[in-house]
This record gives sequence, structure tokens and C-alpha cells, in this order.
Amino acid sequence: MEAVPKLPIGQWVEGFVEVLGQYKGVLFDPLSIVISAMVTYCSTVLAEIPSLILILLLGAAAWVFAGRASMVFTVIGLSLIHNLGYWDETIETFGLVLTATMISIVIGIPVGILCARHDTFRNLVTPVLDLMQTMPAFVYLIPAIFFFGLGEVPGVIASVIFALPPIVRLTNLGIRQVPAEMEEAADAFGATGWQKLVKVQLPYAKSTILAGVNQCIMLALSMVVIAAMIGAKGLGADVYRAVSQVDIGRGFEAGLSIVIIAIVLDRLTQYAGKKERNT
Amino acid sequence: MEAVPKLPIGQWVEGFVEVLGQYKGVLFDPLSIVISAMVTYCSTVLAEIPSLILILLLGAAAWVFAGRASMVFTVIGLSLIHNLGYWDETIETFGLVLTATMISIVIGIPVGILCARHDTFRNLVTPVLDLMQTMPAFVYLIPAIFFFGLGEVPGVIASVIFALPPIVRLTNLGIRQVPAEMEEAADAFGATGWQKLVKVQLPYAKSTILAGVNQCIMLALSMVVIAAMIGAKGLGADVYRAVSQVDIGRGFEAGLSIVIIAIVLDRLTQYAGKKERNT
Amino acid sequence: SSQNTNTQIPTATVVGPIASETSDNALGEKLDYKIIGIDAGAGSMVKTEEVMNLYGLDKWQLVEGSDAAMTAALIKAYEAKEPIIITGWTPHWMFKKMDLKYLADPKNGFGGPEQIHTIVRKGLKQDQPAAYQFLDKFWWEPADMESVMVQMIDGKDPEVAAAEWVKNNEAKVAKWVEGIQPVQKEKLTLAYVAWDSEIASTHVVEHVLEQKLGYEVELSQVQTGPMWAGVAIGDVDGMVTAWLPSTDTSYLEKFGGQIKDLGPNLDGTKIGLVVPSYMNISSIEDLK
Amino acid sequence: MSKMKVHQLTKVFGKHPELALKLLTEGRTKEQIYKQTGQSIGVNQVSFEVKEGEIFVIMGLSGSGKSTLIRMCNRLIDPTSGSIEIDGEEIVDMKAAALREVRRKKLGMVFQNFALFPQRTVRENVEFGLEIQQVPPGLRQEKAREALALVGLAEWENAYPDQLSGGMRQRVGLARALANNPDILLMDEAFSALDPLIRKDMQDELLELQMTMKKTILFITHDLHEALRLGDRIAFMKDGQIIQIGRPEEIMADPADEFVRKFVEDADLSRVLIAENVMKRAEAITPDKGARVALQLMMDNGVSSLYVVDKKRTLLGLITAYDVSLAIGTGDSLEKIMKTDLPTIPPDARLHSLFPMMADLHVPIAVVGEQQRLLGVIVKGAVLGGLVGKVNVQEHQRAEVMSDGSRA
Amino acid sequence: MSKMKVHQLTKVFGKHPELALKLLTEGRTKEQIYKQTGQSIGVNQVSFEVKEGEIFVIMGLSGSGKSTLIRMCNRLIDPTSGSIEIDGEEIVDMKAAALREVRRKKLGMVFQNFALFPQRTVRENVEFGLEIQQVPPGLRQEKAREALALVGLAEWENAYPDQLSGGMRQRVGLARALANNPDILLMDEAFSALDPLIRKDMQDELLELQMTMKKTILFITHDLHEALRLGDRIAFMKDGQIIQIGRPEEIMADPADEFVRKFVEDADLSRVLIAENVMKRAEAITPDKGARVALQLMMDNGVSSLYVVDKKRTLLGLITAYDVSLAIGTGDSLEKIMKTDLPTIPPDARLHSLFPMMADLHVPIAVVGEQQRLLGVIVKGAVLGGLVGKVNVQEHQRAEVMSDGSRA
Ligand SMILES: Nc1ncnc2c1ncn2[C@@H]1O[C@H](COP(=O)(O)OP(=O)(O)OP(=O)(O)O)[C@@H](O)[C@H]1O
Ligand SMILES: Nc1ncnc2c1ncn2[C@@H]1O[C@H](COP(=O)(O)OP(=O)(O)OP(=O)(O)O)[C@@H](O)[C@H]1O
Ligand SMILES: [Mg+2]
Ligand SMILES: [Mg+2]
Repeated sequence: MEAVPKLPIGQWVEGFVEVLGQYKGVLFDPLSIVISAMVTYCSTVLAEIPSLILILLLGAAAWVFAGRASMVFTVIGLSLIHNLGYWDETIETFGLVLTATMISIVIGIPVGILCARHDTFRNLVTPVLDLMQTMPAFVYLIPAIFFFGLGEVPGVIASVIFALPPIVRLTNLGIRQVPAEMEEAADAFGATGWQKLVKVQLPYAKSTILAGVNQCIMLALSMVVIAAMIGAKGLGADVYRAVSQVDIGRGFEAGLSIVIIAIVLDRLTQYAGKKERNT
Repeated sequence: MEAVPKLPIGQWVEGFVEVLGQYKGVLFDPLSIVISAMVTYCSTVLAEIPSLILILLLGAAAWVFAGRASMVFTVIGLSLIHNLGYWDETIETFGLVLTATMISIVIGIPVGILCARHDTFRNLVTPVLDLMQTMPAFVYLIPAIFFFGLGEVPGVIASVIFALPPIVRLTNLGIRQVPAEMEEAADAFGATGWQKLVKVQLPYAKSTILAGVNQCIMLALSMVVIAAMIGAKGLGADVYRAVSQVDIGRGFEAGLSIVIIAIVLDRLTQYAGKKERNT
Repeated sequence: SSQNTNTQIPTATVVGPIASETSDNALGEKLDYKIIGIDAGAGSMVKTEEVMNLYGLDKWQLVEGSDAAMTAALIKAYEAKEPIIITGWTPHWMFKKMDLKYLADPKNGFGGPEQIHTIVRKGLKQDQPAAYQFLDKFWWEPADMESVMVQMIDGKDPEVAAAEWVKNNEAKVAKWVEGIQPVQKEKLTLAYVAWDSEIASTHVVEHVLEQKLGYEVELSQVQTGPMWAGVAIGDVDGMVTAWLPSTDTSYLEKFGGQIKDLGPNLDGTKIGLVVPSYMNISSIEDLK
Repeated sequence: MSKMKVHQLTKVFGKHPELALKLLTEGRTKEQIYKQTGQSIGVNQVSFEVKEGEIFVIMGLSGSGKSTLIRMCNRLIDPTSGSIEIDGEEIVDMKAAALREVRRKKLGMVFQNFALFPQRTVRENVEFGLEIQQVPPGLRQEKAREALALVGLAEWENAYPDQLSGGMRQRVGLARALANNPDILLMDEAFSALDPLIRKDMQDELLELQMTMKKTILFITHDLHEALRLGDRIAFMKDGQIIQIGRPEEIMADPADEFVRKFVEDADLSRVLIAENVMKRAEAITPDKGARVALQLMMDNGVSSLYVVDKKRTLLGLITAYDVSLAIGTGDSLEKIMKTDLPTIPPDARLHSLFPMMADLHVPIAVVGEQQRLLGVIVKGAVLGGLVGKVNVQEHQRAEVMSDGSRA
Repeated sequence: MSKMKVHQLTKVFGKHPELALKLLTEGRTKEQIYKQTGQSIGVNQVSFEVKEGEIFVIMGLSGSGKSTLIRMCNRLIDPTSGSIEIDGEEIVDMKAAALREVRRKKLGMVFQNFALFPQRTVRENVEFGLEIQQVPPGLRQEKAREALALVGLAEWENAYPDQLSGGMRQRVGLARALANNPDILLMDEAFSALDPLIRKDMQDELLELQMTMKKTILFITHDLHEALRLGDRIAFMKDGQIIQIGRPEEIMADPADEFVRKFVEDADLSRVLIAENVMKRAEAITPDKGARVALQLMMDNGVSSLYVVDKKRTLLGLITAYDVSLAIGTGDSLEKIMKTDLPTIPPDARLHSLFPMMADLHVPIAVVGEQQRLLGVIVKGAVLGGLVGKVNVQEHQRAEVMSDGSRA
């Protein structure tokens, strides 16, 4: 074993990154522009709305989707963030996380569906997912800066890389758990693959897929500090600043704001799945 | 809204941390000793075994549990790690991740079960899980050092905090998805809660719970770099160092070793769930 | 390579005539009025904010990130020969790899030069007088440190580089351990952060402690905060990597009471705004 | 002895049972109430008793609350109100641990939808109840194998439920309940997916169980013949209420209302009715009488033959008008001219079993009791009449049922 | 016209069908093969044809391959070998898109295990097939409501399947298949969970559908009476093979083997058999003959009455031995003494419907065809004989079935 010389994988990767860098304009700039626009759109739209009104709007949404307790929590939680003085940062973080989540959902659910349908595809995708979740963000953040510069964009990309896998995995799982008899019923009526998916598999797998979306949101939120390390604004930067200054209290406050966003989003997604039958 | 003075939450937290610190000896030292022993045990046992033999052993396990393709991957992957010169670090990381995963499973599955049984408990636990996953590790790393010192122990604790929630969530989901008729059948035969759990619910929910374990492993592995920031040894430290020096190649190599561990563990857990029926 | 690079930037979105390109306006716009900083809340970041106020750089913005991100951004710009302004410090390997320069600080906003201090836990003096005495005496020059760093950047293991340096500087080392009674395999833990300068110094110290004083040293690579906290709670016996008075100032404030500061082990470090040499500005005032 | 006593048991699905019950008393139908309030009436004030060793069959329209009722008996569904006693113990407010004991020891259930465990093999499914009671593996495997052999699935013990056909799955569910050997079997359409042959085997098995082990069985079925064959008593449900309980013959003879009548009108009565139900009075004469008297008797009663009996009505023979008119000439005694190899049947012979005999016979069939006592006579017309429900249910029979609850 | 043609269809579950088939030809039983190889024989070389507008019933033991067979007809299960043609198109190797079209337009299925969609309301379940065909919402709701009304669940359209009883769920599955209005209905024990009343309604509905819409129906059932009532033809399966196909009467009269005989022996024949099956030759005389001739005829044939018919065997009346002996004295013509208000029935009257009439009657019943042509006579003994299977299936009847495939 010792006989084999060390493979120069590191160099290959560096070479690869360099090559990629040459096609930056074609490969990454459009992506960069789109993501940047999305984040900006999300945060500016939200920032436009007066905080009080936004809090009430979100509270109302929570009421409709998730019931009264959630509404109370949403209003109190967001007010607390406001009180602590993290409102603007919260909006920025919202923008970042929503963008990352949306991208993850848009990519993750279809990929998860394909995984559920094709074993080979699943077998190919799984190690990639493992890689996405365990390759430390720090490792690819540096190349990400080469390609996307500092700021929100690499933050969103890192979040997507980390937060996408649970959606794929749980979509795959959920669809595979659909009982055979239900798929047979759909087949027997001549459903196309798409109809079977939309009318039978996805509705049945909903709670599992939503668990994936929930994990996705959580992981995206857990990346905000990392995102802050490459220049994304928002609560992550506050946390990081507080941490650098060994200010546990302030760090906790900013962290708490992230947690409140997490709980609000969690409520909304989880209950959205259940609020259907009212008997 | 503006009228309310800023709540001194940060101060409360700091005060709380201080109080906790006073009971360190009672609260945290025993924990610290146990975790430290576990990590050391895992890594020393593994470190004792000659690398070649360990690789073959793991390959054999992969064959038995997960089939030939996994065996091939395991052997090649681990040999690659060896070739890259990260063997010792890999063993240390293994120790850390296995410990964190085991603790997460031991705590997470029972909590998940309770969540599935009691809506109120679930409603109380969910925000805590949200907190655990989204409160940035950086915020509690310094307090963690106060309680547990530098090294593996706070690393394991941070990993558990981050990696535990998916197990709880997916255990809860899996058990809630058990069809009512199956639980009724168990009830009708006079099964105790425990019997129903062990003989009906857990077997039925297995694939969902395993998805939780899988996520747990992934998240624990994703924490190795954070763990390295507070003195845990292993691959995370290599990544961290490489990143500090903007050495993409070396960072990638160490990161790749983590990914290989992830894929091997993923294979083992996922297929373990399926390898039962052989018709 | 401090040639004028302006004409080499094809993508430059220059508004004014070529002649005014060197004016702050053009540069500012090109840089989007961004100075690339490091970790939010780090001492040098706080200092830089002060300096920016001092010079009235209201239009400019200090981007928070991390040192790795900053370095990456610097490399990226440097390779493309594009302008960039960063918050930098020496000793740092980037000065070895690239041709960089500090912007002049006529108002002395960044204050005097930084020092690197040795910090040990309380009670080390009683527990390990030998190590304490050595650490107290440990003091060297930036040139010493750099010679270790250069070796490391060339691919040597830190241990090897440190051992070689000690071999080549026996006289200096002898002074550090002069009159100290070696011990029998006592254990000692040192913490450090994974920057080249700290890796270099810590490994030299480790080498001396082990070879000359009979200690068994364990090194713990951590982040800055945990490093200070580790010393403060006595989990770590000491470290030789505290940047004071600016960079690590908040840690000193926080943990000052729980540690023992043995004073500087190196003088002549520096923080400030750094640009590639090819850039056509030389003073912070030029940014206005 | 009463094994199970259900009193005023009610179940309303939904959050406002009072509302639903109120509307019900106002005469709304279940459907209207469901549409109006979303509450669904499962069972409405049902009372009955099941005796030890009895097979109590429940029939009724789809959705009439049979499953709900049977599932309340082991508290899979908690009743809205009412009481259920098993062996004198109240089940409804029983503590969890006690309830578990009752379920383990006394109650076995076969589910309408089978409710097998998909991740267990067939044998592991059947072992389940024993496993729950911590029977050691060797013993429980043995019992499971026995139960599987009983339902004809011995070879399939290592298959998984999804590899079985519908009827095979149902039998696994059956074996699972039987393996446990409970006092009371709750069987919800337990044979509905079985073919007639296996079904009949299973019915026989059940009757055997009842006879030898004195099992008490609650049995839901939609098959009237099954109900008639198995049931000691049958209850008819409609809209959550029991509208009639009775022995099979009682129900056939005297349906409580139009609904029950329609339910049973399709029955193949020949399998339910016994000779007693359709026999006519047998005209008889003692052998000491002369031929002239006999002829006179025949003319009076408009018959062409007479049975000859002794004082205790023991059947001796049959004389026909033709033979009698000859005997008047010769002076032969009735004993001399009577035919003695007569077709006779016991009073509890099923009608169906008489058909082959009667098809070719030109004399009526005598129904005789103990010691050849003549009880009555069966003529073809009466059999055909019986098949369309013209039967005589005698009072003493009813009384008998009431007093010991077992089959006549 | 043949709607569906199945040829040598075989299905083995498992990975090595050849092995299993080989063992099968060596005479091993299904169970043995399963135990030995883990391969399970679903269907073994089955061939049959179903004509347009025919109800083709499949019966057989539990696990004999009925469901497997019917599920291969719409390719839910892919056959191991063999061919299936629908309207002359081969289904087995059809491309996905074409198969989808066939399933949408031509095939409807009711599943043994219902297979409802739990997250859809009852109405949404019923709409499913139409939704798949992109029928606009308004129209499909309407059709779904109609189908639900048909199965008696109109009020439950907004309930979810888990709120329904077993039988109600089954009816939802039925409505779902009917709403689609397919040419061919594949019904796998579609009525097994229904009570007799609703079941009868559903059977009537099915017969109506067959009559008015010329639907072709494959129907699996375990209920022999249902099979006899619905089936134009019945196929019996055992161990994956069809061992007999025939019209109900043929099967009753002439079971192919012991297995089928046992299967049908429990049938209530009175619901299957018609007068024709049990009638005897009617002794008759033309009115131009004299009383003496009539009496001689009676004595020759050992009967006590004779029918009077004209040259075309049109029934005119009945003369009895008693009346004839009087007429010999008075010299009255047969026409004068014959009774004319006679009980008559058509040859296809079900036996069951004769029972009330026969119970009190003392004369035999005449079976008359068109224009009162005398075909035969029914005596009580023959009816009882019929009930135990002594029937006459006439050749011309069989021929008739063969040529047009519809009910007599
Ligand atoms: N979980 C439930 N939620 C709401 N309504 C229910 C529920 N279970 C049963 N019902 C209603 O209770 C009534 C009785 O149902 P049950 O299952 O007892 O009928 P059943 O007599 O067993 O019918 P079947 O012969 O069709 O099985 C039905 O109207 C049904 O809609
Ligand atoms: N998925 C499967 N895997 C393996 N074997 C199967 C599978 N499905 C059916 N079988 C086997 O095929 C045979 C026929 O099953 P099928 O379901 O067709 O029976 P059936 O005639 O419909 O019986 P039932 O009346 O009980 O529904 C059975 O022996 C069964 O074990
Ligand atoms: Mg029911
Ligand atoms: Mg079947």
C-alpha cells in the first residue's frame, strides 16, 4: 500500500478550479446575476414593508396556515426580534434563506422524484448528496469566491449545497413509501407518469417531503454564519461579530433571532401539510 | 413598539451561563468524562488495528450489509484516504462522529417516539429542535469550552446538538405514519406500549428512522470542521488549516476523506434497512 | 511589478476620462467602495472602522467576512491584476507570495505597531516553573519567524522547519532556556490558531520545550476565541499567539482577569490597509 | 351464563355527539345528520347479551355499525356512552393494564381489513399474540404452525403478506386470532374473502371450536347462509341500532320488519329449516281397530293412507286405502296388511337432506322421535311450502332457546 | 364477437419461472414448488375468450390465481408468457402510451382491496379516472355524483375513505370504476363486503349495465349464487389453471371434476334451474279421441290424468281418470269433461318461483311454450329431484349458448 505514491488529487482539483475559472463568464456569471437578483428582490420587498405591518401579515399567515398558537408565537417572536434591534438583519437573512430554500426545493424535489423512479440514478446521486453535505463549506467557499465574489451569492450557493440533500433524500423516500396498491390504482386508470406523480405520489408523500423541506430550511439557516464569513449580510454577521468579540450575550440574541425565524418557518411549512381536512 | 425598551436577553443568558458554570463539576464533568472515554475508546480501538486489516474488515462489513458495489467502494475509498496520508486523522474523525451519532441515536429515537405519542410534547420539543439546529454553533462554542474544555468533548457536544434533531423529527414522522390499522391490531392483542413500539411501530417506521440516522451522520460529519475550531483532532483540523492558508487542494483532499467516510457510513446504514427480505 | 495596471483591466467600467482614473472616484467606483475585511468584530476590523472615520471615508464600506475569504479575494484580484483593498497584517504569508504594500497612514490611525504576546494560564508558574520561565523569556524577531514560515510555504512540515530553525539558532535558544532545570516528561498543552505565523512560532516553542526542557507538549489547533477561552479556564497551559494591543483586544478584555500575560514575544507586527503594489495609490488619504 | 353484556352502547364519530343524537331522536337519517353536522352515527343504544359458548352473529346493511360495535367490544373504539361487561367486568372504564390483560387472555380479533404486519412473515404474524404474551419462541412457533395448518397455509409460513392472495391474507388474520386461543373471538367478516370450500372448512372449524372449547364468538357476516349455519342467534342492525335478535328459525319465520324480511327472503330455507318446521299432523290408528274403522278415518280426513301406532304412538306401519278395502273383504287385521319398511326421519333433519329421498318416493315420510314415537308427517307440498317460508315454529322450541341458549 | 381473447397466459412470481414451470409439469403442487424454490405460480397456461356484452365470472379456491389473471388483463401484472387481445389488439407487448389509452378508454377496474386514495375525498376518488382523462371539473363532478348516487353514497361525497365502513369503501371503488364508463369492467370480488340487499342492487345494476350498454364484464366472486345470477359463463380455477368453463346450468349439471362438483354442491339450485330443466314428458291426447282411449292411455302410462291438446300440441285442458270413467258411462266428449283453468308456466320459469304455487296444488303444472304449446309437465317429485341436481340439460340449449353466447 505504501508503495503507491500519493495521488496528486489536490493538484488536480486546483487545476480543475482554474479551468472552471476560465469559463467563469459563461458558467457562473449568469447564475450569480440570477441569485443576486432573487436575494435582493426578496429582501428589498420585505424591507419596503413597515416592520409592524410585516409582523402582522406574517402573523395572519401563521393563523391561516398553522392555527392560533402559531400566530401568537409569530407575532411575539418577530416583535422580540424587532425589540432586540435585529430587524434589518432579519430581513436580509430572510432574503438569503428564502432564496436558498426556493432554489433547493426547485432542484431537490425533481431530483428526488427521479431518484425514486430510477434505482441507478439514485445510486449515482446518493454519493453526490453525501459529498454536498459533508464536504466542509470552508473548502469550497474559497473557490466560490473566485467564481462569485464576496457577498450573498456564494452564501446562497453554499446554503443550497448544504440544504438541498435532505429534500432529495426525503422526496425519494416519501415516493418510495407510496403503497404499491395506490400506484396500481393510478396505473389501472391510465395515468401518465406525470399524473401519477402529481395526483397520487406527491400527495401521499407530502408529509415526508415536507420533513425534507423543513430540514432544508433548518440547514439553510444553519449556514447563515458561514455565509457571513464570505460577506453575506444579515444575522450571521452579527453572530460572527459577537463571537469574535466574545460577547456571548449578543451572540445569543442574534442567534435567537435566527431561531425565531426557524420556528416561524417551521410552523408554516409543517402545518401547511396538515391544514387540509377539517373534520 | 419602539416604546418597549430593549429586553436584556443577552445579559440574562450570560448570567445563566455563569450560574451553570458554578455547577460545572456536578453537571458537566461527568458528561465530559463519559464522552471523552467514548471517543477515546472508539479511536484507540480503531487505531490499534493495522490500516490494511481495518480496510478489509470494513469492506467485508460493507459486503455483508450493503452488497458488492459498496464493498468495492469502501475498499477503494479507504485506500485512497490512506494513500492521501489522512489515515490517522480519519480514525480520529471516525471516533468523534461515531460517538456523536451514537449519542444522538440513543437520545433522539426515544425523544422522537415520545413526540409521536404526545402532541403536546411534540409541540414543546419542536422549537427546541429548531433552536438546536439553527442556533449557530459559534454562539455556544465559547460557553461549551467553559463547561467542557477544549478538545473532542465540546466537539461531540456541538455535533450532537446539530445532528440530533433530524433523528427526532424523522422518528416522530415515521411513527406517526404507521397505519392506524396496524396499531389497532397490536392493541387488540393486548400489546403494551413498549411492545407495540418495538414490534410494530419501529419496524414499520424503519426506513424513515434510518433516513434520520443518515441525516444525523451527515450533519455530524459536517460539524467536524467546527469541532476542529475548538481543538478536536482529525480531518476537520486539516481542513481548517488548509482553509486558513487558502490551500484549495489540500482542503479538498481532507474534505474528500470526510466525504468518503460519509459515503461508507451512508451505505452501511441505508442498506442495513433493506437487507432483510431475500426473496 | 508595480506597473500601472489600469490599461490592463478590460472590464473596467470607467466613467471619467483616463486621466482621472487614478482619482479616488474612479477607483472607488471600480471597487464599489468596498474594502475587504476579515472576521466581523475582529480587533483589526474595529480599528479599520475607526481609521475610516478618521479619514472621513464615509462612502466606503468595510466588508466583513473571514481571513480566508479575504485572502481568496486578494488572490483572485491579484491574479487578474485588478485593484483591491484589504485589511492586512504582517507577518503573513501573503506578503511572500504577492507583491503587496501598506497604504500610508499619515494620521497614525492604526496606532503603533502590533506585538505578539505570550499568554499562559494562571497557576502555571507554580505548576510548571520551567515552562513558565521559558515562555516568559521567549522572544524573537520577525525575521526569525519569517525564516520558519518560508520553509513551511516551501512545503516543509512545521516540525521540521522548527527543528531546523532551532538547530541554526542554538545561541538564541540557549538564552531562552538558560538556567532552567529540565523536567522529566511533564505534560504541557499549547494552543494556536492555524495561521502560518502562529504555526511557526508555536512549533518552535514546542520543539524547545520538548528537546531542551524535557516536556511532552501537546498542540491544540483552535480558533482564536476558543484559544483564549482554553487558556482562561486552564484547559491549555499557554499560547504564544496573542495579537495585541489591537487584533485580539476583545479577548484580552474578556479574559484578562483569568490569564497571565507574559508580554510580547515578537515586536514589529503591523496592521493596516494593504493593496497590491501594482495599484496606483499609496496613502489612505488617496481614497477620499 | 352470560359471557358478555352490552348495554345501551352508543358511538358517534365526531366532536359533538349530543348534537347528532338529538337530531337522531328528531327522526333525521344518519345521512342527513352526517351532511348537516359532519357527525357520523356509528352505533346507537345497542343492548344485547352473549352467552358462554354461543355464536352470536351480527348482520346488517353496509355502514350500519357492525364493525364499530364489535370494535367497541375490545375498546379499539371508545364508546360515547353505554356499558360493556365481559365475565361481569365492566370494560368501558377499565384501566389500561387491566384492559390489556382482558385483551390478551379473553379477546381475539379478526379484522375486516386483515391488518397484517407487512414486515413480518406469515408465521411471525401468527405468532404475534403469543409473542405479546411472552410465550417462549419454540412453543409459539409450534402453535403458530398449528394455526397455519388449520387454515391451510402451512407451506406459506415464510412468505410475506404481500406475496399472498386476498383470501390467504384473510386466513393469516384468522390464524393469528386462533393461535392465541382466546375465550371470545371477535370476527369481523372473517370469511368474506374465502371461496366456498375453504369457507365451509373454516365454518366447521369454528363450530368445532365452539363445541369442544366452548368459545364464545361474535361473528359479523353478510352471508345469510353463513349466519344461519353458524349463528345460535342472529342480530340485525340498521342505522346503528339492533332491530331484531333471535334464533335463525325465529327470524326466518317472523322477521321484525320489512327490512329484515327483505334481508332473509333470499335465504335457501332448506338449509335452515328442519323437518319439525314443516311436518303436518300424522293421522294414525292403533292396530286393535278394524279395517272398516280405518277406512272411515281415511275418508273423514281426506287421506289415502294411515299410520299404525301403538298406545304410546310408537310407529308400527302404514296402511293404504287400497289394502284396507281389500282387508274388509278378507277380514285381515291391520297388523297383517300394514307396510313396515317405512321411510322415517328425526324431527331435526334439515330439509335439504330430505330432497333426494323425497324425489322418488310415493309415500309421505314419517317424522319419529325417541323410541320411534310418531311425531308427524312430511308431504312434498309442505316441503315446497316451507321453502317459501310457510313454517311452523313451535312455542316449546322457543322456550327451549330462551332457557339454555344452545341449538335445538 | 370476441372482446377479449386470452391465450396460454402464464404468470410465475419470482426470478426463475422456468424452474417453477418445469416442476409443475413434473406434477408438484404449487405449495411444494413454493417451498422448494420460492417461486409462486400465479396463473398457468390459461386460455379463454370473452364475448362482447358478456359477464364472465371467475371462481376458484383462494390463491388459485384469479386476481393475478384479472390483473394481467390490464397489465398491472406483466405476464410471464402468453397473449391477451382486447378488440383484436395484443396487450402484452403494447407500448406504454398505447396501453395507457386502452386502460383509459376500455378498461375499468374494481380492486379486491379497494385501493382508494386516502388523501382524496370520496368524490375526488370517484373523479380520479375522469381527471386522468382531463374531463373538465364541472362535468366530472357531475358524473362522480351520479356514480356515487348509483352506489348509494351520494351523501358521503365529502367524507374521506377512512371515515367509511368496509362496504362503503368498496362501493366507492365501484363508483370510481363506473364513473369512467369503460367498455370492459374488471371486477375483483367487487361485492364481497356488501350486505345482501345492497349487493343485490349492485348485481341488478350490473345486469342493467350489461343489457343497456353492452358492457363486457370479468367478475371474480366467491359467491356461487352471485356467479349463477350474473354469469353468462363461469370459469373455475384451481392452482392457476382453468379447469372448467361453461354456462351456469352446464356446470351445475355436469361438473368437470370432483373439485367443481364440491364447489357447486351447496348451490341453491332453485335459483339456477328453470322449469325446462326438471319437466317431464307430458302425456297428452287430442280431443277427437274417445274416453275409452283416454283411460287406456292412462293405464298404459301409469298416470291418473292426461292433457288434452290439438294437433299442434296447443294445450286445451286436463282430464282425470275419475272424470274419464264417468264419461265412459255418459258418453261425453273429452272436450266436455276437461278442466280448462290449469296452472301453466313458461319453460324458463325459475324453480324457486314455482314453490308457492306448488305447495298447495294437487295437480301437476303444465309447461307451455309459445301459443300455449304443451312442452312438458312439472311434478313435485321432479322439483325436489332438481334441487339435488337431477336435471336434464338439453342439447339444443347448449347449442344455443354456443352460437350467441347470451342468456337463454
Ligand atoms: N373513523 C370514523 N370516522 C367517522 N365515521 C366513521 C368512522 N368509522 C366508521 N364511521 C361511520 O360509522 C358508520 C358505521 O360504520 P361501520 O364500519 O361500523 O359499518 P359496518 O356495519 O361495519 O359496515 P360494513 O358492513 O360496510 O363493514 C358508518 O356510517 C361510517 O361512516
Ligand atoms: N406479489 C406476489 N408475489 C409472490 N406471489 C404472489 C404475489 N401475488 C400473488 N402471488 C401468489 O399467486 C397466487 C395466486 O394469487 P391470487 O391473488 O391471484 O389469488 P386469488 O385467486 O385472487 O385468491 P383470492 O381469492 O384469495 O383473492 C397465490 O399463491 C399467491 O401466493
Ligand atoms: Mg364493517
Ligand atoms: Mg384475489
